[in-house]
Amino acid sequence: MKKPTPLVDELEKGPWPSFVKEIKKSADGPMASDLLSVLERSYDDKIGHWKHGGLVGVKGYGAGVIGRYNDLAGEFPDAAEFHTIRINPPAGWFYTSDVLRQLCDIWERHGSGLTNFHGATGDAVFLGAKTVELEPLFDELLAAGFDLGGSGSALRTPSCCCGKARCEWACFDTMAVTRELTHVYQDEMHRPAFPYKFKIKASGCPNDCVGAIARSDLSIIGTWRDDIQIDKTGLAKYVAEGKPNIQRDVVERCPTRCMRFAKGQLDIDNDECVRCMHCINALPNALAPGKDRGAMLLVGGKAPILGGALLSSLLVPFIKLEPPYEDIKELLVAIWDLWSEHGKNRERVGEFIQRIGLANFLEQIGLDPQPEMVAHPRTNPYIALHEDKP
Amino acid sequence: MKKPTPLVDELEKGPWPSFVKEIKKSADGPMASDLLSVLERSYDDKIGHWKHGGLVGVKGYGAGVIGRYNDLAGEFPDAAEFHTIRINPPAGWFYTSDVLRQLCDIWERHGSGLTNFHGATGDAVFLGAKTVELEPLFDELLAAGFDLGGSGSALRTPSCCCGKARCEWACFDTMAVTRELTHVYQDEMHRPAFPYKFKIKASGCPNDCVGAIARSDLSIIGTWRDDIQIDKTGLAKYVAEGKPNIQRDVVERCPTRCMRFAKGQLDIDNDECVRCMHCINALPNALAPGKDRGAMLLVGGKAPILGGALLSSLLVPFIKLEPPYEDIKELLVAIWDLWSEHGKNRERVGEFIQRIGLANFLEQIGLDPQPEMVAHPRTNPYIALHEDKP
Amino acid sequence: MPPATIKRKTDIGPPDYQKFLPPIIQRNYGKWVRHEIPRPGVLVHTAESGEKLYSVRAGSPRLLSIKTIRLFAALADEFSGGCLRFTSRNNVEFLLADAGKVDPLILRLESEGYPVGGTGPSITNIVHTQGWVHCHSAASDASGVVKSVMDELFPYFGSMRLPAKLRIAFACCLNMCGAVHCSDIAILGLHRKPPKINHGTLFKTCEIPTTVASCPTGAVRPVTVDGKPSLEVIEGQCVLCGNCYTVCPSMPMNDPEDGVSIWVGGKVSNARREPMFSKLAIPFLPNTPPRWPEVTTAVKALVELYAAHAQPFERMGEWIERIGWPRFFRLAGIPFTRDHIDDFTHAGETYKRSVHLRRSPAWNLGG
Amino acid sequence: MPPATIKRKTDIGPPDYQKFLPPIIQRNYGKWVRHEIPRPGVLVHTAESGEKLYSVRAGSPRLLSIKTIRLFAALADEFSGGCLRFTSRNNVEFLLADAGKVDPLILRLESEGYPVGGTGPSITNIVHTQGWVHCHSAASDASGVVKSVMDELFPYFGSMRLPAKLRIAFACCLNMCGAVHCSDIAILGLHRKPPKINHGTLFKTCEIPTTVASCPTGAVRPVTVDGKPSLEVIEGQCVLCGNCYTVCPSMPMNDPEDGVSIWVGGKVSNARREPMFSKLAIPFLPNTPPRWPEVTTAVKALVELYAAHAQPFERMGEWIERIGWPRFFRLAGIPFTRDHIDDFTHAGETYKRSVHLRRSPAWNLGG
Ligand code: SRM
Ligand code: SRM
Ligand code: SRM
Ligand code: SRM
Ligand code: SF4
Ligand code: SF4
Ligand code: SF4
Ligand code: SF4
Ligand code: SF4
Ligand code: SF4
Ligand code: SF4
Ligand code: SF4
Repeated sequence: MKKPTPLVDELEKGPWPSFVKEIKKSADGPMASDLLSVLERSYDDKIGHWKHGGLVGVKGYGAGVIGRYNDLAGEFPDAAEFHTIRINPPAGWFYTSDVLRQLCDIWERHGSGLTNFHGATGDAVFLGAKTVELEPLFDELLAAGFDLGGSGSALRTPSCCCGKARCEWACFDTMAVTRELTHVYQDEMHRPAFPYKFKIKASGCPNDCVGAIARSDLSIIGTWRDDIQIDKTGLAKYVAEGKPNIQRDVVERCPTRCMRFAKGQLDIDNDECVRCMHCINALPNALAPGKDRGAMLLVGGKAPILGGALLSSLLVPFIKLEPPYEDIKELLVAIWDLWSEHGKNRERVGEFIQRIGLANFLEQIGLDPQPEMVAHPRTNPYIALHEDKP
Repeated sequence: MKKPTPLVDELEKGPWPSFVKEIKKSADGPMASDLLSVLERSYDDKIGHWKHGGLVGVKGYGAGVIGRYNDLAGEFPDAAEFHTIRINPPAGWFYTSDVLRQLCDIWERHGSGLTNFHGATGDAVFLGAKTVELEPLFDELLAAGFDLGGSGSALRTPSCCCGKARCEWACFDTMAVTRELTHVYQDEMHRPAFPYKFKIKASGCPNDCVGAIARSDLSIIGTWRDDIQIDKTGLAKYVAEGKPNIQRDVVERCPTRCMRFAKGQLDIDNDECVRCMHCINALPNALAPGKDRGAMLLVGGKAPILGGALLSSLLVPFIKLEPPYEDIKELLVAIWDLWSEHGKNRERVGEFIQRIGLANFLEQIGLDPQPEMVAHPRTNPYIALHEDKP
Repeated sequence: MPPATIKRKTDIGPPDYQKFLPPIIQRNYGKWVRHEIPRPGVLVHTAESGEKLYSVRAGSPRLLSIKTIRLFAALADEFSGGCLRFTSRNNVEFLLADAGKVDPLILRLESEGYPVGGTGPSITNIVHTQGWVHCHSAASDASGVVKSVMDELFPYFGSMRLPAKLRIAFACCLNMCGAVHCSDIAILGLHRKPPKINHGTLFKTCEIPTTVASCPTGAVRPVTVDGKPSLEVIEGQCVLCGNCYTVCPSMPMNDPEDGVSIWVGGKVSNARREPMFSKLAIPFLPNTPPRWPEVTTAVKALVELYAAHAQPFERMGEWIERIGWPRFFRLAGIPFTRDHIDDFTHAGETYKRSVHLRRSPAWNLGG
Repeated sequence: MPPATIKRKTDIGPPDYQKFLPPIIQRNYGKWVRHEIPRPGVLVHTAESGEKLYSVRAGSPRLLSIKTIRLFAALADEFSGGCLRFTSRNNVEFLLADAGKVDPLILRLESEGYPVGGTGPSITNIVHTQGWVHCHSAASDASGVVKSVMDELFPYFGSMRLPAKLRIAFACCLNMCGAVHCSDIAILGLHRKPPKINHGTLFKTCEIPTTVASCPTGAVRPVTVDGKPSLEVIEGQCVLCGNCYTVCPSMPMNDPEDGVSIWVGGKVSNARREPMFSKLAIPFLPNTPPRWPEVTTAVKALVELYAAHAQPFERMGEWIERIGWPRFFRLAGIPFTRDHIDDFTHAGETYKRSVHLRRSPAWNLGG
């Protein structure tokens, strides 16, 4: 290690796993070592020392690499270039030890040895490559069967919950859809041609374990349309145990109060149920989503920049979502075409919809307005004329 | 009657009292008669025949008269000028037969004989005066002890529910406050000097029987801050009658579910109660607002023009509202001063507050921010710097 | 106008209400303890003193001839010691100290054509505006629609069988003088043609900057026509609000194709649910004087639907929120169109931003 | 870069996840019927077939050295047939078919410094971002704050005693890469100085129109400085969002007086209450590396307050909505300031527009 790092060293202490220890583990290489020194400087002067990235990338791609330079290059030359590589992970973030080791070996050869498993979008992130290493690194990744994720004004790496792989509540095959959409739209991911970024996230049920509604432009969230399944044996066990308190914790917390619990029997008025998952969550061994499963599609979720954060809003109240997923692909392409043509620079699709109006958006992508798409109809009387009007 | 009016005559039929009959009652005079003909024309051609008012009024006043001319003046000369006189009514709209007759006699001498009891703002409205009649009419009104209400960019006739005169739930003296504010601010009412209209409405309790929250710039709404009063005898009677169903209709409809009903006893957790009035409404002979009564002040209610309708928003969570009402007067003047100086032309105070921001508004009128003033704190992270900040 | 010669005393303000209160109210002011509604249209308030005040509420068309007012005065003299009042919804209330006079008064009122009712879970008078009777801005007639609707809903005025109060309001243009925006059912006049500009008079009658500023969507732009300043309207941007016309008489909007829209689920009171705005149910119905059958039919159907489905104490909007808007539209048989989707300033706040939905037969892609 | 000579096959996409699934998952894919959480950090999923999958979840700093990843790989070989995954909150999960290996794995993980937990009503890993470790935009460090907070909240990771899940997120600037906007507790880096403009480089490095358009409040205006195009910032209008800096490197914002803010009550899941945004609790706390004591103290206090007051299954935001924001502020002892009142585009929608309020000691005019 080049210099003492007393401030960041403080963060080696304490029970939670330490990122400083992680950096130090890789600090036998010069890049991680310089990174630590840069960080120590930031802890000292309370300021970040990274600069905007320039145009770096791999041949043929406009995305997948985030250029990053340091403003203390003179002092810490091995942190001067510290680019990020976004690697598209297997859907659901499942790995084998072998493939992980393969990735580690590649990264040992070409970079700092530091990673993020995973980035907030869901990529496997290699943190700290020099420009000169990018091409050889990418060649090795391809050879190992990996490709880059998205960055810039492109489709970003779609991600999903573990779904049918590990969860009894998955209402559609999150991993299969995610894989399919990722593969079909490689070009949209690697060669930015959109007005701004576009994210897809898929959660198998309304618990939304990937936060799709809050942070994806297309949010695919599982649901069902028949009755909640009740397993009487499972229920009887809960009743016997007295935990949870079914009346107080389940029935009275149902947002529509559509359940009745009496004499150890649970009656659900499934027509009133808004399929929020609460009762199922609370009584996982007694209740389960219905059997006629599928998903809802919502659009427009995003962080605050520029017009304020948005949750995705409902577009399709139910879709079976079965291979070859033509319906969702058609919809995606219709959205992208419209937004690409009319969206402003750096305007997310959610903001675009708000600007042109949901009704116009629907008309353009060929969906009929449905009352499910709004929390409530308009309250203001400013009803414009339009062509299909008497 | 000059011409047949077959279309409007249809509206003499039917059980609900007929405005056509009313017009005809006064149609022995030429003005009402011509009005009916004009209306028949509108029913025929489905178009109104009134034009904007010009500058008509009484000497020394800029308000109280709405000029109105008809575009069929040639055909119906006695409806050519048909101005409205807005007369400030006694608070709570209480009259004696004598004073009503006095008003009728004056109006018989100077106008069409048609009225609105009352206008939507609350004025007693004389409908249909010629310009030449305005001054003598006004003289007679003054002599009878009546004055004009507001119009234009002025304080409008304040109005209120019958309050303590006839309602056990009145938490402050709506009629006294209304009378006091009306008297003190005669100048603000009669000589428009505001950016736009300003309305005051006072309801004695959260039932808001004058719709203050929806249609006044300053909404005064009664409330209390001790415990809801329970009359055990009254309650026992409801329990005995079994109507209403106390558990279902009262307890389960309480927005905070802060009541428990068991063994004929009703327990209210008054710290959780949001004082919505529902339980009191449902059990009027058993429950009543507490004894420590006062009001909340809210600002900014209005119809849609220009930026969309607004409900008033909370400004003062509790005020005792006792004579001489100096606190509310100081607040009103502070609001008017600020808005008059910085409000745009035709910008209601509710829109003004939204434009400059509630926090700035509070600072300028000298109120501290309180969490009661918002439904929830901000969700967007766009926090500007300002002077009183570290 | 000749200059006034006598200096008159102005700004006297309204007369003191105290002079007009019946003695029983003067004695018991602020001391009422409870009330009952023994029959539709009659309120009995009991004071601490044990005295009882009987209020008899009669429907009024609001547009009153002085002859009718004199009739009310005469009835007041006969039955209520000359004391009466009007309500915030323009009904007339006779204030009686004598229980024995209640029924005779009701008989007289009804025989004169002024029905008694409007209390409790009923439909009371429709708050409304001027319409073709008096306003330049009206896209429909107020009194005519109100009369037609109330004739149709008449049984609900004189009974108390609804789940809760049902408040109807009418406004003849988007200025919403009736403040219809928070009504269980609101009927709102709508212009359906953009303003027609009279370039010949505009420069004399209108302030260009004020008129430009009056447009909520920026559809009004200054132009020069025949060398004179005037305005133009970008029609695709016009939402037909009429505000330019309010400030500029040379931009009239009245048209035989104007009509009305129906809005539902608003409320003002804080009882149970917080106050809420009415929402669009039916975007357009034509003006069909004298009896507007499309409107009366639509309103009646909404009232009946509400009466059939809502639970006790549930206002229209509370009921709809409970069952959800999709089901409301299906039950009401009202097609959901692009007009129902808000597209004004805060439109995005009205989009459905969760998956909390009741299941529906209508669910499939594009369906 | 030398021209690539061999034509490589690109756009191959990610590897097929199926190759990496443990055999027990391959056999039971889509056929799980229930799960249990026998102890913190362990999930047991049972399939229709009766087979049981044991998932052991260990906390991860997310920023991992390849040495640690190799360690995980080795542990996976030893305990879970080489199979593991990462969660949506960056924990690592070992997927075991053999119940007997669960406890030994936990022992090993914890002895290596990777604690097991984060399931059920607990505090799991803090979703976070790059901070001073890697991003030019950071107003605070991500990893340092997260490590300090998790050290403080450590007992909540390994236990399941909270009323419900409590999700914490950190983002180092308003871009909110951590998507903190829907978290029970969100920690958000804030710049506190308007951008400093480098007129010498701006004309070379930035597109003027793009930068002007990037400002949500229109505070960025074109100017000419020394004959060269540049920009100025109207400081009174700047809300310090950093968006101009994102598109224009010549407008840096990093400053030693930057700090963090704390937000509460957001959620993503649709369980019970619809998803909701986090709301501002504490507008500003200073950057105090290496351990940010003000932040850890504030977050811990919020967690404890929630733990003490919320009912079972109630998320932070559901609890606050139940008791009302005024009481939350009083209980938390956080002063309510002008910063808490929204002043952005839809600010008016956040004002209190009803009289539904719980009583409070703080009620009087101006009080
Ligand atoms: C690496 C990552 C954070 C992390 O530590 O995990 C990241 C890092 C950056 N994000 Fe992000 N974002 C990352 C996930 C997100 C997310 C979360 C998500 O995708 O679920 C969001 C919020 C969701 C959303 O997209 O709305 C997010 C919202 C932003 C924004 C604001 C976008 C908006 O519309 O509000 C920006 C600003 C921009 O695009 O100019 C941004 C910009 C950036 C940039 C490129 C900074 C910039 O302006 O150039 C950051 C590069 C940092 C660096 O040096 O490494 N990043 N960014 C995440 C991507 C890793 C991955 O690929 O897996
Ligand atoms: C007479 C009355 C309707 C009625 O039939 O009762 C009325 C009639 C007019 N109103 Fe009104 N308003 C009347 C109560 C209201 C109310 C209700 C209230 O005050 O509680 C409102 C909604 C509440 C509010 O103020 O927001 C109301 C909101 C408007 C507006 C829209 C204001 C806004 O900010 O959205 C306008 C347009 C304007 O001011 O330019 C307007 C304008 C008008 C004008 C002056 C038309 C104009 O643009 O020149 C109308 C004159 C009609 C006529 O020829 O007689 N009137 N107006 C009401 C006054 C009688 C009275 O003094 O008692
Ligand atoms: C006379 C009047 C006040 C006045 O000074 O003129 C009045 C008088 C009473 N109101 Fe009211 N309200 C009057 C207009 C209103 C309005 C305003 C409006 O409709 O424009 C409202 C708000 C309506 C809304 O929310 O949209 C109103 C909402 C209430 C409520 C709350 C109802 C609810 O459940 O939402 C109650 C409580 C109740 O009835 O249970 C109430 C209760 C009462 C009581 C019982 C109060 C009392 O103890 O005296 C009075 C008799 C009610 C009845 O008729 O059933 N009053 N009341 C108004 C009569 C209007 C009419 O002629 O029909
Ligand atoms: C593994 C993971 C999905 C993945 O593919 O990676 C996952 C897995 C499970 N989630 Fe989740 N959730 C996971 C992230 C999330 C997220 C996303 C997030 O936090 O960023 C959410 C939304 C949180 C929010 O609302 O802000 C989430 C909201 C839920 C809920 C709803 C909780 C609620 O009451 O609001 C449940 C139901 C429950 O736990 O009762 C749930 C339930 C579950 C179950 C029980 C589902 C099952 O039957 O397997 C799994 C174990 C839960 C546990 O740990 O207690 N999962 N879960 C994620 C683990 C993250 C971690 O490492 O801690
Ligand atoms: S989102 Fe639903 S299906 Fe997916 S892991 Fe979470 S609980 Fe299971
Ligand atoms: S899923 Fe939600 S809405 Fe449906 S019954 Fe269960 S708790 Fe109620
Ligand atoms: S607002 Fe309250 S006090 Fe006034 S009349 Fe209505 S119920 Fe009575
Ligand atoms: S006034 Fe409303 S909130 Fe208070 S106890 Fe009664 S019903 Fe509940
Ligand atoms: S609503 Fe419009 S048309 Fe009707 S009276 Fe008011 S301003 Fe005139
Ligand atoms: S009617 Fe309204 S929207 Fe249309 S031009 Fe006039 S002001 Fe603008
Ligand atoms: S939140 Fe801001 S500072 Fe942090 S990684 Fe994202 S863009 Fe960079
Ligand atoms: S920091 Fe944000 S608000 Fe300030 S000038 Fe830059 S873009 Fe505008």
